[in-house]
Order: sequence, then structure tokens, then C-alpha cells
Amino acid sequence: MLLMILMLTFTSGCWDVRELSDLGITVALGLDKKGDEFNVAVQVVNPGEISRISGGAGTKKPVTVYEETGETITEAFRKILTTSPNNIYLSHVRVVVIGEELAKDRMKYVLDFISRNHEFRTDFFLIVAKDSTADTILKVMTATENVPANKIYESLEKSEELYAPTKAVTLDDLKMDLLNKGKQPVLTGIRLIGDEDRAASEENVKNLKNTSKLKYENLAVFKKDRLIGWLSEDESKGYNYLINNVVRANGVVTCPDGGKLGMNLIKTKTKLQSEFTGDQPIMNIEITGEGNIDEVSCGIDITKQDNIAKLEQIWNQRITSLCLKAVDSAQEEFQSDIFGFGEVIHRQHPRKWKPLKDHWDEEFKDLEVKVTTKLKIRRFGTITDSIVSELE
Amino acid sequence: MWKVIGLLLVSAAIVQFEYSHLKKIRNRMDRWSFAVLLGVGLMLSIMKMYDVPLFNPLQAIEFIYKPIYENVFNRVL
Amino acid sequence: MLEKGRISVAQFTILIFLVTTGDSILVLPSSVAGEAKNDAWLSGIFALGIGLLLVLLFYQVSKLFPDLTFVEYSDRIFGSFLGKVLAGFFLLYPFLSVALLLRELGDFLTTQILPHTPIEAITILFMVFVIYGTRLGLETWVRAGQVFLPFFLLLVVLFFAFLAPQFHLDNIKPILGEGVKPMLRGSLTFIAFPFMETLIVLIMIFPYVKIKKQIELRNAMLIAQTAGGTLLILMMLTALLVFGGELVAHQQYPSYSLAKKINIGKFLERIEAIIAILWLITIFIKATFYFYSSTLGLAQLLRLQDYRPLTFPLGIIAIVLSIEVSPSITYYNEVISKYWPLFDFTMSLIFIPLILVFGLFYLKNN
Amino acid sequence: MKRAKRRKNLKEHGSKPVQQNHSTLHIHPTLENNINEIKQSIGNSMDIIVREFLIQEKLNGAIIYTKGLTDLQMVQELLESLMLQINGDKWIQYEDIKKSILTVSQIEEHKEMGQLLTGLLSGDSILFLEGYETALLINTRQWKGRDVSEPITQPVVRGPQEAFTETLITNTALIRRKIRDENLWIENRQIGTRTKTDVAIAYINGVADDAIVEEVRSRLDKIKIDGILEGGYIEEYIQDSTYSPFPTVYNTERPDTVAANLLEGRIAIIVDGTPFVLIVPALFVQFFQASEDYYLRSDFGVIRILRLFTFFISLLAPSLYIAITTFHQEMLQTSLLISLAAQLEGIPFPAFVEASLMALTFEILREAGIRMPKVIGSAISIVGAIVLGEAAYTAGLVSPAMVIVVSITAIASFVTPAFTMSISIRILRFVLMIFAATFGLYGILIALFGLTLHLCSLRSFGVPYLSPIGPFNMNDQKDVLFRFPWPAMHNRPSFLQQQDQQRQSTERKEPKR
Repeated sequence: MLLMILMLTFTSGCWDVRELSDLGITVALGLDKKGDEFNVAVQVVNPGEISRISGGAGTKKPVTVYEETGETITEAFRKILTTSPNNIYLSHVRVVVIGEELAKDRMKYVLDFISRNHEFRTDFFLIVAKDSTADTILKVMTATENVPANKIYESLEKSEELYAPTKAVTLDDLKMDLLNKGKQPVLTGIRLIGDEDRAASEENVKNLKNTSKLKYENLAVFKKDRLIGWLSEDESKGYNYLINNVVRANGVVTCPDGGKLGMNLIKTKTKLQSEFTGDQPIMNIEITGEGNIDEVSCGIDITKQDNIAKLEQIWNQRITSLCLKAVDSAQEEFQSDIFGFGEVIHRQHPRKWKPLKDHWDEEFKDLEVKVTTKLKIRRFGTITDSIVSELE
Repeated sequence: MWKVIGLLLVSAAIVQFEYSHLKKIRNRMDRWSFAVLLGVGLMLSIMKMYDVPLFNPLQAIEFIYKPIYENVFNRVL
Repeated sequence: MLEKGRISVAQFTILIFLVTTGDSILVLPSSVAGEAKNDAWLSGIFALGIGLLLVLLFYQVSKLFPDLTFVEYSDRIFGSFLGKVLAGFFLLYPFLSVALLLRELGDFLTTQILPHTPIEAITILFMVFVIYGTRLGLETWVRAGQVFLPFFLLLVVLFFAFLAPQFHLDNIKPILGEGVKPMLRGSLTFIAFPFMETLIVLIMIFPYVKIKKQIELRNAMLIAQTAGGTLLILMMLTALLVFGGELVAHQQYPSYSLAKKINIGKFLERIEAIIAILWLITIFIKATFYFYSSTLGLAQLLRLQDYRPLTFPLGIIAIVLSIEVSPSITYYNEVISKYWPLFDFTMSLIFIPLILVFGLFYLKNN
Repeated sequence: MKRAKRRKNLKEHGSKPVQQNHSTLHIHPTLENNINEIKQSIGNSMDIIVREFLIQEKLNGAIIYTKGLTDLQMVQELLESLMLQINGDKWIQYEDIKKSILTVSQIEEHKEMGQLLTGLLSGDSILFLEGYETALLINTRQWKGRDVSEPITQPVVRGPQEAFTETLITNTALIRRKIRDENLWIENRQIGTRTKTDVAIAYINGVADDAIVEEVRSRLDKIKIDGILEGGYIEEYIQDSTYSPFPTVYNTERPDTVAANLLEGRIAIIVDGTPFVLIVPALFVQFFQASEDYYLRSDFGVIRILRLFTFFISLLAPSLYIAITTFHQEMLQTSLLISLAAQLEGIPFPAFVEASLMALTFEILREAGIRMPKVIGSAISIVGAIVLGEAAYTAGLVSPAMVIVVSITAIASFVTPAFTMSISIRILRFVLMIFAATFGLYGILIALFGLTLHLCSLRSFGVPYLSPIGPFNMNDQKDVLFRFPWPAMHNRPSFLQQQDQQRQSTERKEPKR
């Protein structure tokens, strides 16, 4: 007994003990700008509601969102602590959503805070809330996953793999881009579709058809740490092809005589080569890949060699144009080297990079970019000729 | 204050612990060096507890090597 | 004889390997990459070469008096007064290093793992066990290092294997893009921290190795330094391949951040605390090595019959010193990455040759 | 204070009747005197039987024996041969009785009373004859002992199913039956001023290191105690470090284990009155080796890795649980963390208290399980299961995760083949829990450093406790984590420094065709 008391005095004075039950497990963090101050929103899990043991049939919501404003992020956090019953615990943050206004203005402070705090890990995704504030995004309830942040995290992870126009960016990726002179960062945008007020309600989940939901949309272009604009969907796709970030993707090819044809891209690789004519750098980009035909909704006979060649040509042209669109808008509209062409030149021609380094932004504007695509059609599913062409 | 008392208790324990050992050693130097070093250690820690500024040996190193680093090393490389 | 234990050549090798890896495995990548950016691994290779050359120098010193430690023979070669002064000066080196190591460990733990625990509590706990190891004698704590070695190697292998999927070869290109200068600047710390800091204090251990021929010492040192150096170069390379030079330079503890990146199939993740074991093992051995050398040396200097009574008083002083040495982490980082290596250089390129010259002179005349 | 105690002791001794010391007393020529002497020194104990008789109607004699320790049949035969079979006129001499009349295998001649008394109390019979200053000590020892039965504490599936008994001589016989080598030497000595317990040292001459044998002898001779009732008494006297949680003396009740250890060059100490034989030097790895490892196919030796693993589990599981749930929550996966947090909602205790309570409960149950009469044993296990598993959880006192951790710990601690090792783990587990509760994983790790240092500093009869891991020996690794197939194990483990290193001839002889 004496020993027990001794142990208790030993442990009660302990400095870093955090009992699990006192922990407010934060899964998402939303940061916004409110006037001159920071607005911080955290999505905290109510474990009892989620865990299978207690059935999750309670009346409480599975997550709670706390929100406060402060001059610094830390101050806002401190205020949250006074309203939330538990300690805010940040090691399990899955996503950090940054409001568009804040992203346009003071991203670097956010990054400093996040990378300085030891509780943050580096494996969460950073997302920009497009056309809205971060806290509205955090308040959206989702149907399939109890924890909305998990839903956001997982669907971004999936969509990056399966669908081309998003890019999952972790803290390290972002910092690497910011520190490299030859590359500018991008972040994926997220948007709330539907009614903002209803989104936070339980009803939203209970209805079979969600009236309000979250959707990933395109990429936000940064110059240094400031958001300067958005790529369109096509440009985002082109961007991903250019930085070799496409694992699998679906594409649509217009048939020569009208109608569409679905392609499933299975293997792509992008090679970036830089060369110099005199002092003028040129980027040569070569995209190679293979695809399968998924769906034929036009009258083309895909058993014919000629037609396949034609389709390949159309497809290649389409991807090329996607890429060029992305390059164009980066060069003309944003003047921000989001593709890391500067990095490529640095790696391949370190000597010649030196004079370019300090005024790379201007140089990038006039950089000559050549895109060649060599995509091949390999297979076309379990049937040979299309039923459609038979019927016609 | 409590810290100082705790420290003194700890050093008393150390003395008690070493005493039996030192008793066997008939060398006077052993006892003296133990006592002197323990005294120095105690004094330093008590001074540290009351925030008395102490000498930092790294300052000496900085003093010697800063000119070398800046004038020699930085120029050579 | 103050120390009756003897260690085998294999144990000696393991000791040097662990000490070489020491704290370097945790802090070195950052300071080297700060100068050399993505060529930091080349600094490592260069530094390893220099380190091996240094081994030859130290081997000559070890041949002077095969049965005595430096403190024991210093008054023979320098005369009784100057000898004592120089020996005392030399002992400051390992002792100060103990304090610095304690500080480093405390800083690491308070920033990364135990932010609310007072640094004194961490260092005192650590010091108590260093003292325990020291009191048990050379043979015992070196044997403990031997026992740790398999765990250490296992963790290292796992560490590299788990991170391999995240290697991006592009991150270390271009090779020598900025010329040789940054690479050489980076190698300043890479020579000093792992290689010099180990070798300098070895002159207190040489006589306690069981050898048949003196040359075994040289071979052991060469093998251990090569192994330790290679491990550090690999660590450097891994950090660069995963993060790129810029990001490594910006981190306080790059290899800890590396461990945070480990994620194998969403199952093996969040294991950085386990990886931290790796550094604690080597730092523990390095700290014990320094502390042991300084207490034994002091006892020999004062001609005591036992060094054990000195351990607690010196431990207390080391803890006070560890708190005193740096008012802030910025100061610490600056002194440690800029000026301390020069101190290492002074010790091993001026002090040690001095011993060698005087020693040879003495042996010739007697 | 010490002096006062001593004085008190003196006083107590002074008040008691002074005990006579008979050991140096010589035998008196008159029979009467001798009988009285013996009766008096044993205090007329009821189990001492004196049978007086006449040989050839002239010579007075007496046989004295202890009832219960003696084979009555033999005494009967003795008396028969003395009283009936001596016929004729030839005057019987003392020498004749010893040489040609007594048909008993072991007879000793003594002149001092002390040795006679010891013999008498060990079951021998004393033969006094009128007018002689020597007496005969006749071996008639026989008492009801347990038969050789199955080993209870170290059972195996495959391997010999016999265990030692409480009788020394049976035990030495069991060892002899396994090693029929003239170099198996068994030395005998008696320890304990009152119990005079027989203790035997067995070793294979030429295999065991002479220095270690000598060390064992000298340590045994240093023991000054009135009684030895079990090997544990001796163990505590001869072990190297008293204040270590780790055992440096191995004990076993399996004759095959003893034989195997003797063949490796170790020394066995067999104590009369207990079926547990001590083996020295004992090394750390030895406590994880079961005799069965050597009988089953060699790949079975992989199981030792499992044993070492469970050693760490039973040592670390509760402390790791405390460290991770209260310090390093970031180590848990998000979903696991959420479900743990849900379990812990409403648990009134901090994790450390919860863990200590549960671990304590388990220790209580375990202790109760051992001490209880076997009949009640099953009741205990039912109560334990309900208390630990069901009720505590339903009442919201402990979390299910904690129940899992404690049960894993408990089961893991039973895997260690040597019981003594699991006792030491018990204490260390609590120490580690305190470290974990104050410093998290850092504390655990530092404590493990300390533990390793301690293990490295231990020695058992001069042999480093952790060998062959530290100091490392490549050749000896064949019998540490794995057991190599027998043909691959040419040499005995080298850390014991045997005189004869080789276990088998290096070249295998080709079978004749």
C-alpha cells in the first residue's frame, strides 16, 4: 500500500502524462483569415460514438468542431482549450484545410506553425478550401465515414491514384517545393457543393441523397507561399501528366467520326529533359504510356490497325494539348514554375542554372516547352469488336 | 528551497553510499578528492538553482575559434 | 592498476563503431547538409578518407606506451608539472563532451518526445545510468555495448529497408553542382564529429585492449571507423534521397523526421519512437565512454586507488555543466556546428602530434 | 545497538542448560557406560532402540539403532548371525565378528562417539562389545522414500519421464545410470551443524574446469549454518551476487538435464532431502533452454526465439501499454487510438494505477493458485477468470485492452522453462512500469540499459552471466537462439573453459560395408 502511494506521488507529478481519456483527438484542422486575425477550427473525435463497442447509437455527433479566433494561431488554440473539455491533440491530424483567403495571404506562418509544433506529423494532406472558408468544410458531415476528416483524407488518396486532376500534398512535399528555387507548389482545392447551412446538420447524412457534399476541385497555384490562382480541370490533368503524377486515369477520346471512346490509362511515365541553345533553356517533355479501351460509344471498328493508329493519334494530341494548356496558363497567367522545370535544369545543367537561378520567374515565362506524347493502345477488354459498330 | 534540500539529501545519500567504500581505501587523496569534487558539484548546482551566472566553457571555445572560423576557414573555403 | 578489466579486440572494434556513430547519427545530417546541401554524402566519403588517415596517426600514438594511458605517461614525456597540466587539459575534453552529449539528448527529447518534462529530469536519469555503467567498469559497459549491437544493427537495417520505397534519386542531383567548396565545408563537421571525437579519447583506452600484436589495434580502428563512417554516409544519403538537401538542412533532427516518414502498407507507421532507440543506444555508449575516460583519467592524474568515488561528484558537475553550456538552442547549434569542430581539429591535429613528437623524443633518449 | 543485541543473545544462551558436546568423546571399554552415554546424549528419545545380547553366553554386546530409519529385517539378521550362528568353542575375537560373521556390505569402525551418533541418526546401527574401545557402525539404512516419479515442474512431451526424489543416493544413481564414465566423480560432504545434510558435488573429471570445481568446494566449505533443508539454502550461500533479481544458480529435477549439463562441463550439487539439483555455473541463456529442445528435431530450436520474445513480452507488455497510452499516443493508428479512447472513457483510474492493480491482482491469483490445495484450485481459476475478465470490465473498473495486456503478460511469463527466471521477471516488471509511468518509452529504454549493464556485470562462478552473447562467441551461438543439429555441435560450449573441449570426434567414421 505504501508502495502504491509512493508510486502515485511519483507519477502524479509527471510532466508529459496525458491520459487517453483526456485527449481530444483532432483529425482535421482548418485555418482561416478573419480580418487581421487567424481563425482556427478543429474537428475533434468523440470516440465513444465511433467505437464499435458502445454501438455508436448515441445521440451525440461523432465529431465536434471547435472554432476560435486569435492574433496568432497558438492564441486561437489556447482559446479553444477553454471551450473544449479535452486537450487538443494534434498527432492524428489527417488533413489541414486552409481557407482561400488565408492561402492568398499568409501561408508561410501557417507552415511555420505546423512544422515547428512537435505534435504534428508530416503525413497529413494540405488542402485549400476553394470559394469558402476552412471551417465550413470541416463542418460538413459525411455519409459513408463517421469521421469526415477520414473521408476527406481517403478520397484524396484514392482520387490521386485513380483520377488525374488532384494531387495529394503532404507537408514535406510542400516544404520541399517552397525551399527549391526551381519549383513552385500547388495544392488541391476542395469545394462545398450545395447548401452550406444544411451541410453541418445530421439530416444531411440521413437523407439518401446528400444535399451538400464535398468535392475535390482542381489545383491551386502558388507563387512562393501565396495562392495566385486556380488551374482548370483540364489544366490540372495536364499538370499531373507533366510532373509524372499519373498512376491510373480515365480519359475520353473523341472518335474521328464523332462519338466518344473511353480509355483507361494504365502505365504512364513522363521524362523531363532540358537542353540549351546558347543560353536559352529548352524543356523537352516526353510522355510515354499504355492504355486500354474501356468503352466504345461510336461506330469505329477497333479491330482495324488503321483505326487504332488514328485513335492513338487523337489521344496523343489530346494529352499534348492538356499539357500545353497547363504550361500556357502557368507561364502566361501565373508566371509560376509549378512544374519544377527549374529544378530539372538545375539537376541536368548545374553550371548553366546558376545565372538563371535568381531571376527564374522571368526566364520561366519565356521558356520553350516541347511536349511529345507516345501513348499506345494495347488491349480492348473482353470483347473484340464493338457491339455498337455491329449494330450500325 | 525544496530543491536545495532535495539536493542535500541526495548528496547525503551519496556520501553514505561511498563512505563504506572509501573506508577501505587507506589513501587520503581519495577521500579529499571525493569531498572536494562533491563540494564543488553541490556549490555549482545550488548556484545554478539560484540563477547565479556561471562560467560557460563554450564561451571560451567561441572566443578562441570565432576569429579563426571567420578569418581563416571562411576565406579558405 | 585502476582498471583490471580487459576488452577483446572485437569488443574494441564494436566500441569504436558505436561511438563513431554516436550522436552523429542524429544531428550530423543537418549540419553537414547545411553547408553541402545535396552533396553532403560526398562530404561523408571525403571525411571517411580523412578519418582513416587519422587512424594511422593515432596508431602511432598507441605504440608509444602500449601499457599506459595518456594520463599515466604524460608526466614522463612532458615532465611532471607540464605533464600534469596537459593531462588535466586533455581530460577537460571528454568531460565537456559528456556535458554536451547530455545537453544534446535533453534537447532532442524535450523538443520531440517529452516536451513538458524538465530537461534536468531527463539528463539526471540518463546520467545516473551512465554513472552506473562507469562504476561497473570498462569490461562490463563495453560488453553491454556488445549486447546492444545486434539490436542496433537490426534497427538500422529495418530503418533503411522501410525507407527504401521513398527514395527519389533526383534529390541528390546535380552532383557537385556548386563545385567542390560546399562539399569541403560540409566535411568539416563530418570529419570532426564522428571520427576525431572518437579517436581523441581512445588514448585513454588503448592499454586495456587484449592484443597479441600492436597492429591489431590499427586494424580494429580501421574496420570500425569504416563501418561507422559507412553507416553515417548511408544515413546521410537516405536523408538526402528522401528529403533533398534543402529540407535536410532545415531540420533539427533529420533522421528522426525520416523515421516519421516510414509507412509500409498503412500498418508499419508511426514507429519513430522505436527508431529513436537506435540513437539512444549509441549516445549512451558514447556518453559512458567519455565519462568513463574522464573519471578514470582524473583518478590516474590524482594517483587515487579507485576512480569510483569520483563518479557521483563528477556526474553532478556534468549535469550542471550540461545546463550551463547553452543559453539557447541557437547558440548551441552555432557553437557546435562552427567552432567545436575546430576544437576537435586542434586536439587531433596539434595536441596529438605534440604527444607523438615528445613521446618519440622521450623513447629515443631513454 | 549491535552490542546490546549480542549481550542479549548471550544472556539467552546462558539461561539454557549447557549442551554437551559428544563428538570428541571416546568410547569407553565398558558397555554399560557406552549405552548410557548414547541414551543420555539423545535424551532418551523414544525412537532409539537398544538391544543387548550375549555372544556365546559370555560376551556382552548391544546393538543400537533408530527405529524408522533402519531396515528391521537387517537388524534381525544381524542379531541372528551374532546370537545363533556363532557355535563352537573357539573364542570369538572382535576382528572375527567384523570379518567373518556380519553379513552386511558396509561396515565402519569408529573410536569417537560423535561419528557414531551421526551414523545412528542417519539410520546406521551401532554394535558395541564389552571391553572394546572401538565400535562398529553397520549400514542398515532404509527409510520410506518416494519412488521415482514424473517431473512436475519441468514436464516434457518427448524425453525421459523420471524425476529426482528426496533421497540423495537414488539421485546419484539416476545420474550414474546416464553417464557410465569412470570420470564422473561424486564428492560427498555434510553441511549444517545440526541437520548434517548430505551434499554431493558431481562433475566429470577432465571435462569440468578444475578451477570452478575448486571454487565450488571452497564456497560450500564456507557455509556455516545449523541446517540445510533444501537446495535453496545452499543456492543463496554460493551464488555470486545476493542482491540481483537474476538467478545465478540453475536448478532442475530432471536427471537428463543434469547429465547434459555435466557433459557440458558444469557441476551439479545434489542435496539430500530435495528433488531439486543445483547446477553451476548457470548462464542467462540456460534459463531459456528446455531439455526437450535437444530431443526433438533441431529445427524445433527456433522455438527459443519465441521464448526470448515472450520473455520480453512478460517483462515489458504492461509498461509499454502505459507508455504508449499515456505518453506516445502518436504511435497508435488513428482508428486504434479512437477505439482505445472509447474503452477508456469512464475508467476512473489513470493507466498506471489500472495496470498496477491488474498486475497485482494477477500476482495474487497466481500465488493463491499455487498455495491452494489442489481441490480448490479450479474454484480459484473460475473466480479469477470472472474477476479479471468479466466483472472488472462490466463494472467499468478496467478497460478490456488492459485485460488483454495483463493476460498476455501472464501467459507469456509461463513460457519461460525455468521457474526461477520468471520470478525475477515479476519484480522487474513493476520497476519498469514505474519508469514507464514517469518517462514513457525513454524511461523504459533507460531502465533496459540499466538492466543490460547489470546482466553484463553478473558472473556465475567466474563465467560472465551473459556469455556467449556478451562476451560474444561465434562458435557457441550454435546453442543459443537456435540449436544446431547434433552433428554440427562438435565442441562443448567454450565459455566454461573445459579441459576437454571436444564433444565428438571431428571425422565421422564411415560405416563398414
